[in-house]
Amino acid sequence: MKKLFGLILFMGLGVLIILALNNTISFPKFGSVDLSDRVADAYLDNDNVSEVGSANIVTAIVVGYRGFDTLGEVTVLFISALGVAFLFSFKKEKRLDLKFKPNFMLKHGSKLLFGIMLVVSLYIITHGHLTPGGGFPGGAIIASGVLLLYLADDKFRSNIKGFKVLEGVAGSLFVIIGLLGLILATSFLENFIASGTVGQLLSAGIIPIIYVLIGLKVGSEIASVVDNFLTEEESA
Amino acid sequence: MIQYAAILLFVLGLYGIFISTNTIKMLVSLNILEIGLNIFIISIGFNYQGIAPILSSVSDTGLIYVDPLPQALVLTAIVIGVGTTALGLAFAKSIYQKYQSFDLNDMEESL
Amino acid sequence: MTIAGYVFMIIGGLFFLLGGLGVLRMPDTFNRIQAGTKATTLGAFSVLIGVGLVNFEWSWIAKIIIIIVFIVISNPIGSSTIAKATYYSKYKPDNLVQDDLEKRGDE
Amino acid sequence: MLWFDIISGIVGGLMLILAFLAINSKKLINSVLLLSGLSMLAVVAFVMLKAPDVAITEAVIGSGLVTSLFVFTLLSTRKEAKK
Repeated sequence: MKKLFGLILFMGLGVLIILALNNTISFPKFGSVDLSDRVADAYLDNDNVSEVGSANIVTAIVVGYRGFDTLGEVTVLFISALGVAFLFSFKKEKRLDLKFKPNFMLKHGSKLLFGIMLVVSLYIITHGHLTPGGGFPGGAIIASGVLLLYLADDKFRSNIKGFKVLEGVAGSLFVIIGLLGLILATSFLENFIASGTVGQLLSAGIIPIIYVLIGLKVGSEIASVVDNFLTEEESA
Repeated sequence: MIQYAAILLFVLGLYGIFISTNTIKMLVSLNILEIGLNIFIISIGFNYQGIAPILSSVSDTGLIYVDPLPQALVLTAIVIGVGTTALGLAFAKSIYQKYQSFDLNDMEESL
Repeated sequence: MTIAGYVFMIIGGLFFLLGGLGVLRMPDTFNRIQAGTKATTLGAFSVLIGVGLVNFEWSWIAKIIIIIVFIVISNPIGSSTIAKATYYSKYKPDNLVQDDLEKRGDE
Repeated sequence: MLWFDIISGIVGGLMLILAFLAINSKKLINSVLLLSGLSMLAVVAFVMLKAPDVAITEAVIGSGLVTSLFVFTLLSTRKEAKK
């Protein structure tokens, strides 16, 4: 009874939100957005695109125009991974026993699959400025490959210290490239390499370099979170 | 149509957070809320005639694109969502190790 | 070339439909795995070959070959793992005639 | 335009049904798996709204990583209850 009353109350709230959003001037009707009075019009301008050099406008915004935001976002992810590692730190730890004996086919087929996933993720990361994708999904695919290895082998432990080092190196290189922009050009994270023609692999200045670093950082962070979730305290 | 569904999904997630006493259920509801919010933010920049904001070799001036700015914001928001969910699950697990239950009512009794 | 590609896509869609019907109609887990994996393999291959015929370029064909190799490796591994997990969770269908794995032991 | 509205209505309705079931299901593992299905439908919605970048990210993270984290938590606590 209480649940039904709550459901009706919250549905009423949703209807009120819909009614409030429907009749305002500042909120456009769904499906008929005019970009000419928005800030995205400047991003889609032809001169700006040839200046930035990235064919994927979303990548241009994430890394190029709002690179400082992305630095903060990666820091948030780093802090949450740190919190997870803090909560799961035991004196003596061991791998979580899944009570599953992998057979020959699973053990060796999953290694083959891991290779293919690594190649696909590298493709997605390095083509982030040309096709959909980029550092965030590519790093997540690397982490799912590591997760596959964990699930396929009940004794597998990845080199967690190596992940920590990789994450730190990628994060510091991100900041160092930003500082180079401050020295060689005028402001933090500014593009100081000449952006070639739009649509080629070696174009868009520092955008591919930063996206590769973001991919490595996100992948190693999520992989270390997965490793933390698969450890438990040794009860012996 | 999908905009209304996104708003209702958001409200349903809020309802789940308020009504459930289980920590895992609350995290599931938080994820539902997040999905609804992401779809709503993306639907702000949608245009029926628009195409995805990626320049291809054939495309030239005169094409209408959808707004790329909400997509860039949501792209980072999804990755942050993994971090918050992982942190919440870690808290839930440590709560379980203390009280042997995910339910909030059981914790009250043992206090 | 384009018409052949669309024919392949329609065949793939039919395979997916039959696979869904098989998952709905089959009586127990093992039969359902069998119906689902066959339909996924053939349907996905047909759709991918259709896409490759419609866009006949080398960059597309290379990606399609990588996807096909991925499906060839991942589908048997996944289905065999699901079957084995179902077996170890002490689930046995009613009309099972012979249980070979029980005699052979854990492998 | 009409077809877009019809298909998006179907996807949105299915998402609402799945969300309601996920909140109200009795077993926790069912709730987690329904959340995984919900995020697969969200991928369809993102593709329909012309956001391929977001769709790829949601497909990898929402249906793979988050679900596995939930399942690992449930697995590790289930065994402690058995002891």
